[in-house]
Amino acid sequence: MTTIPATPGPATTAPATTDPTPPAPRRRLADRFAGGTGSRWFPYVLVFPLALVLFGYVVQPMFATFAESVGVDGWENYGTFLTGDGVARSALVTSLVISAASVVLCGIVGVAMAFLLKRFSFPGRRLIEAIILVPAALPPLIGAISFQLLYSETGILPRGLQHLFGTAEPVLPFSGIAGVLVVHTFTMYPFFYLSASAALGGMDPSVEEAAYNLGAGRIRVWRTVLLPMLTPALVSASLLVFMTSLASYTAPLLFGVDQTMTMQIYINRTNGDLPMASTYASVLGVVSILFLLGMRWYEGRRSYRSQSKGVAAHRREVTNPLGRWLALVASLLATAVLLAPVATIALVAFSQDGSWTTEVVPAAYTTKNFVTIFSDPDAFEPILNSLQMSLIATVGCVVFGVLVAYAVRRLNFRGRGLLDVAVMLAWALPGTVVAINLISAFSTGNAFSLGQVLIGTFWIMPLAYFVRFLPLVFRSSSATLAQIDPSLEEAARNLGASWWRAFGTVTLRLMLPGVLAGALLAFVHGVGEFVASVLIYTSETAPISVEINNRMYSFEIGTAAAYGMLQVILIFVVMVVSGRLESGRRSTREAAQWTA
Amino acid sequence: GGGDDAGGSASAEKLTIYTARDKKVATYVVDQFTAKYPEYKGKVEILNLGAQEILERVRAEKANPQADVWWGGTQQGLAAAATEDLLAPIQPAFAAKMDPKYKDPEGRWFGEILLPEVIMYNNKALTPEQAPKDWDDLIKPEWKDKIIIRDVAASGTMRSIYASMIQRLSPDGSNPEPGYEWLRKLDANTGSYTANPTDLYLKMSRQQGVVSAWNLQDILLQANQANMPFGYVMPASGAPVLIDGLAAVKGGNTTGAQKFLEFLFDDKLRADLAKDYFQIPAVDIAEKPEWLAQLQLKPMDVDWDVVGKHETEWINHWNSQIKNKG
Amino acid sequence: MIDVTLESVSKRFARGGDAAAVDQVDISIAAGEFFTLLGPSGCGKTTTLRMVAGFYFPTSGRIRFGAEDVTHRPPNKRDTGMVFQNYALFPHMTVAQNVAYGLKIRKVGRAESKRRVEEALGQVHLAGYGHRRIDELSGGQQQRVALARALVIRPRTLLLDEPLSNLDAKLREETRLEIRRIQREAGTTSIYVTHDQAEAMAMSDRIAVMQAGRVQQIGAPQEIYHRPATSFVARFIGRSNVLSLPVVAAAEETVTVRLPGGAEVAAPAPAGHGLREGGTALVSVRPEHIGLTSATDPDALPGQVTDVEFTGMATNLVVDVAGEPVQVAAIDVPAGVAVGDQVGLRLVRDRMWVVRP
Amino acid sequence: MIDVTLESVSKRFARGGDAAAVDQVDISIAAGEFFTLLGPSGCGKTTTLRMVAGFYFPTSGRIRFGAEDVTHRPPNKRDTGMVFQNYALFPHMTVAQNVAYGLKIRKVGRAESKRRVEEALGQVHLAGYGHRRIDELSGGQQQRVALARALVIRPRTLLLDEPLSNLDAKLREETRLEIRRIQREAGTTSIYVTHDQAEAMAMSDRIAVMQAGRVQQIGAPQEIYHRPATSFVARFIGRSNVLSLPVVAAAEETVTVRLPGGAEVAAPAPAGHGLREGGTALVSVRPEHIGLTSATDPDALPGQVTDVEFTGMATNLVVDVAGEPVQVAAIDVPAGVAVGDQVGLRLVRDRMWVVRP
Ligand SMILES: Nc1ncnc2c1ncn2[C@@H]1O[C@H](COP(=O)(O)OP(=O)(O)OP(=O)(O)O)[C@@H](O)[C@H]1O
Ligand SMILES: Nc1ncnc2c1ncn2[C@@H]1O[C@H](COP(=O)(O)OP(=O)(O)OP(=O)(O)O)[C@@H](O)[C@H]1O
Ligand SMILES: [Mg+2]
Ligand SMILES: [Mg+2]
Repeated sequence: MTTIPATPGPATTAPATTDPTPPAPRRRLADRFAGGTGSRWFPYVLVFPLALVLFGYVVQPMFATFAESVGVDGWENYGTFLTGDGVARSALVTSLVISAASVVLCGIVGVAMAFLLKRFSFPGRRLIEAIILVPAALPPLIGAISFQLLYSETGILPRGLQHLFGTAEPVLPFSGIAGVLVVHTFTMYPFFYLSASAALGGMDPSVEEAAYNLGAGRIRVWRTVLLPMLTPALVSASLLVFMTSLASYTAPLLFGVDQTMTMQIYINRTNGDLPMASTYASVLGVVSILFLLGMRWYEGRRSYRSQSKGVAAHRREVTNPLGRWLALVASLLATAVLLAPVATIALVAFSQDGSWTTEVVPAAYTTKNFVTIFSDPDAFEPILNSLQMSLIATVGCVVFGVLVAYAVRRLNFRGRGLLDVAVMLAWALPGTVVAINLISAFSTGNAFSLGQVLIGTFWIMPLAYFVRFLPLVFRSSSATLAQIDPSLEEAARNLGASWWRAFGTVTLRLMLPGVLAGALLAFVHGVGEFVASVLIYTSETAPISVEINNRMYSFEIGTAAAYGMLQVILIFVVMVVSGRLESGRRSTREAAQWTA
Repeated sequence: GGGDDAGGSASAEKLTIYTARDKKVATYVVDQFTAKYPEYKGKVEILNLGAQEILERVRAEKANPQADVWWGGTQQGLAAAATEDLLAPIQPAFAAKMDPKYKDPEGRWFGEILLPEVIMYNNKALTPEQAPKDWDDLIKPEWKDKIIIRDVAASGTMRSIYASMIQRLSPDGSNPEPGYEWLRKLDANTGSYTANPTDLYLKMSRQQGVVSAWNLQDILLQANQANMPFGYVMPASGAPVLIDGLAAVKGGNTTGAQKFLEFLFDDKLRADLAKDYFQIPAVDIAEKPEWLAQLQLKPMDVDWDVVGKHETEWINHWNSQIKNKG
Repeated sequence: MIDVTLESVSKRFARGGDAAAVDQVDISIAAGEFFTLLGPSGCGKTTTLRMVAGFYFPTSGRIRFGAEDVTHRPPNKRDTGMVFQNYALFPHMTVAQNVAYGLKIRKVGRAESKRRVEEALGQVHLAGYGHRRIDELSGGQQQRVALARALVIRPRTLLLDEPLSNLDAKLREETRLEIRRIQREAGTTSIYVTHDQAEAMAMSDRIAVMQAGRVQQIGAPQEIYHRPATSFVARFIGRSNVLSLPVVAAAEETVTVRLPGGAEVAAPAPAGHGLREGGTALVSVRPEHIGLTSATDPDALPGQVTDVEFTGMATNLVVDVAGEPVQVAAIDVPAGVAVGDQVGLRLVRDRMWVVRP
Repeated sequence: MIDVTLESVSKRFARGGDAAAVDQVDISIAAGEFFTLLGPSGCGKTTTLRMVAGFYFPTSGRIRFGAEDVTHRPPNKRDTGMVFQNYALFPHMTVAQNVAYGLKIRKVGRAESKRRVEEALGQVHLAGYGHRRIDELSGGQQQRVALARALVIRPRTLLLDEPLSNLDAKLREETRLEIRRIQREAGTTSIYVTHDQAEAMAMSDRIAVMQAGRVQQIGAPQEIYHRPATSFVARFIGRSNVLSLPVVAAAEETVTVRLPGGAEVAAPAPAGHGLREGGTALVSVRPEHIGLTSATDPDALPGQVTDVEFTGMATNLVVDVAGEPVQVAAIDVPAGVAVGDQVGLRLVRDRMWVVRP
């Protein structure tokens, strides 16, 4: 037994320090990679394939787009964004205003819903949980139309109120930007709802108790503790909503707000002014990146993971019966509002063509539209196609999204921020741009496509969905990961688990709510995807959205609505199943504990 | 898909068609086609896309074209594609009897149908007598907020109508001001712009507005097949007539494409399409259906070259300076 | 004046098995009193504290602050400052923000707040750590932040759930004195949970000893130590040898028992002990009240050393007396006493005490 | 045989201020040794342990297991079982699943695994809690699960970061013995972090005392207690009075100093103490090596009692001797000694020890 001299003086400086770089024992290569997170190479091994994909299909085409925008007229196009009088600037401003307002509105609605459903237990809670994603599942065109049928000047609600109050004009019609915001709020609040509810479930409840104990009232606790603790989730949702709104096309189109970035891109393409369209697309990308960087900074200032010792239970108990009733009333209202667009679509699907003009509700009904679909042997194919392709894409998104989220949050390597930006860029760019990039990449075999020509094959579609919807899984996984104490993974490693095993059995398991939320979003969006699909689908891979669109353009609204109904039902089934999957048992119990 | 006919000859049988035609029309035509040429049975693939999407797609696929036939596109779109060297020149039999102004001189695209742009009105809300009679009636104060317009910038149809209105007042296109003034008044009367045709039909039928400008074929289709309460007026000063055309895509199965295009101009088929789908063919046909025979088409004299040169500028100006300003 | 009252409070958990986590607990705590809950791990201390703080509602029973029934009052209306056993720090705030949180809610001015936060951090020896993030602190430092956060608001009632468990002896002692000082100055009623019995003894006005959800004894430290009510308390507080001895004679406040060696001793006993001649008494003797003599001492219990443990101040021995292990704490052990040696034990008679089972 | 070696290991945190959290630490631990890290809160104990476990890489220096350099070896290849200071229990698993996790990874058969899990839970007194969810346990119970999880895999090296801090004295003692037994049986090298000095004294083969990231002294418990190297160690281990006294004469292993009363004493000193006549020696005397006599005793230091604290076994007094507070721990205090009384103190001369500053 040696006793090391206790004096840490210079005299006893160990000889080892004279050789600061001892000959590193040659480690086997396999060792290095097996080294997991410990290995310096590990992060690169993990993210390299993805970085390649992203670079090939998102970053590099983005640069190409940018190059195109400055190719002909130099920087002149960008000048129009700075000078006050052009459409460009007002389009940018309008887009920004709409996006910011959408973020705020969706945040309020989504977080409120999450709070209601995760913190209270009341009759019908499970049902609402199942229909909560339905608005996001509305097919874009039909969805927007159903909102018009509901809330516009000629909509059911304003006309109904008009009849009710006997006023001369329809009551409370939505139009213009207000209309766009209504649609955005309806269709995008699930981003907030899903991520906030995943985060609420993963939060350390004792932190909340501490705030109450220090005298904070409920609202104050929300403002100063819960919301800040939900920051990663809120940031994730804000990013998604902001970028979606920025790239939103149908809603501004339908409500006639044409001074938006996406409308201008479309118009300029129609004009044949490709450089200008590219300029808009580039500005869109830049704005998104700036927003992303801002959010990253904001989030990175603080830590959100529990520092508590041990595991605290969800223990707060609410006995206030008033709260229960309020929750019930609020939820009934929410159900009505949530289901209204679907009901409208159902109404359309079951109404006879031309039988619904100035009436509040249609005058004549028929099942003809459904008969048409079910009697056509090929009619089911789009549905199956969509299911299959989104499923494949979702699986890919989950595998990659989770790993990249892990890499960006937990590993230290060069280019972490770039990777984050690259992933999100795919979400910020209009779908058309992504699709066109993919076509150019895969219509001939090149390095990025590994020499494969994918255009005209089945695989281009799932690939496009994958690239487009990866950010959804990535973001929400990343948000839940921010809450998880890394020492749990360390404990698993310490008990002998390899990185993969520790990741699978502990980290991933704890991330699951967020991953599932992202996967659901990806799947739902995959089923509804249109803008990219329409450019790359083949007759065998026509998705449901293309089918709906074709029916819409040939003004078979009824049939289109019937398809829309089927799509909604499909999503509904998926929601119910996944609700069961996501240990519905647990969430119910948690909520139940709150109301004990 | 048509992915492996890149070489052109290897699988000459396969035929991929990008069409902006209604799915029913496309299916009907292709069924007739394969009935006549059984060797194509199961070899024809149709993709339904918007005209703009076809252009985008053909452009993006330039390196490895997937399509053989481009069926349904505006004159402008086809011309642009021709300039970008995306289309294959062909010399089909019907080219000879076609009016030169309906086709590309080099045979890279051909007009298929004519789309007269007329005044549409809701015939439940207005009697034929009450409906406006000419373009200039539209800017009268009595129609304030009663007009609905399919949003212009994104619609080929509407762009052409609006550009014609300007060119009408300035034949050489040098002074668009009177046209702008006219459109400003129209804008003042316009209650709302709609996002797409469906939206237009819905709003018209629900009487959010009662008058619009739209193409004749769709008005007739909606009225006759979808029970929509629509009627039309042939403007006294004439209707701008658009050409909707087709082409063979360069690098595709040109032989098959030519065969298909030839078939499209089959006299019997044209007559059927005219009867059932209210199409006005770009070539003369023997058997005209009743509506076509009765149609007193009065084409407006539009110089499409002038329009083509200025359209972007004019529409951009309208979009940024006139729209929604009244 | 009674400040906090628990009236036969019970708490059962849905999935806590058959037993109640807290079972019919009756406690009254005087205003300004420093009251300690002591008991083995899992006996219900935290649960009790959490009911006082308002995070659990009792399954039955009531809780009063003064005369007011607060059983169902929300936690933020109770003005209690709690140090959570698991700290429950706000991870998204810096150390200073954590400590300032309660002050902000109490609308204390900026300057005043800053001053008090700095003072509180100084009290827990964390001056200069104000700007740190919580995850950049060591475990003990985190615990001290939790303590500072509760102390700084000067609440009406302090609830301290093992607030010093992760501190070293030195710091623990200092902090303990600091807590006591602050508590005395403000006259704050305090309920303290600790596992350190010396700490409990040193700090508390009164102690409640709990076991399996039930209160075994409530009393001043000396009383609990010297006159434990039950053998559990005797064994749990400090260490004690509880010997089962035949009763030779029983008086009002003494019970005479026969020791294994044959000698008879009159051990003090609580009034109403209910023992009779011929019965068996449980007699508690503390290890430090047993002297070590030679094996040949006729007055001593003879035994054999089975374990020797050096603890710094004293040496702990386990001596086997007629098959029963007896613990002895000797300050100055004759050098060379080792496992296997024969020794004699002398019990300090008036420090013996008869306990209930 | 040396099993774990830290060779001038340092660790700096990016945002940890100027000072290194661990600073040039050199430690060698023999195979099967029970080695304890002792030191004030925030001195770098956890950081050291985490480097051994492989969660931090040292900023400089190397770590060896036996002859192998493991400085950068991934944690799962180190076969260490760690009890985390914050437990780090898997919240999604039951108690039994938590404990079984390491066994599953080691591919231990189902039956065997079940047996061992039950055994381990028994060892930490949690038999029957296997099916519980972690959040349904009390703080101390969670800590015991963390302990069981590390013990059950019988690792090559045990790293215990305050594994008993939330347990009551009784249970702590039992568990401590249990750990020692398991550790001895398997010959597991163990590194133990504790704040409880009595525990450290009782359990450890050797102790390293750390302060502010540096090792102050490494040695056997008795050595550290009786012959502390520095005044920090003297004061930190147990309690000690470190008196600054003028040196009257200095020999190889004794230093004669003058007490405040005027008496001169020869205090034992470490070799190479480097003190000269006329200098000032720091002399450490433990409170329990000071006897309490009457104020009139001519051999005693006269002083005034300023504090009396009852701790169960002993009574702690603070006596003011010529302006300096001297701590005294007396086992049997003459009844009635109270604050303000004049008393005399007698130092046990051969228990004095000269220390470095
Ligand atoms: N992530 C970090 N960033 C910056 N400083 C840190 C970080 N982790 C620990 N420190 C600092 O390093 C020092 C040593 O921390 P360590 O956790 O090793 O202390 P410890 O000896 O285990 O203390 P305790 O007994 O309180 O647990 C402390 O001063 C702490 O504030
Ligand atoms: N949410 C819960 N569900 C079920 N049982 C629980 C729950 N919380 C605590 N218990 C049980 O109730 C008992 C009392 O728990 P409590 O936390 O009050 O113990 P404690 O005295 O604070 O223990 P410790 O000293 O270990 O912290 C324990 O046996 C514990 O297992
Ligand atoms: Mg507890
Ligand atoms: Mg520590």
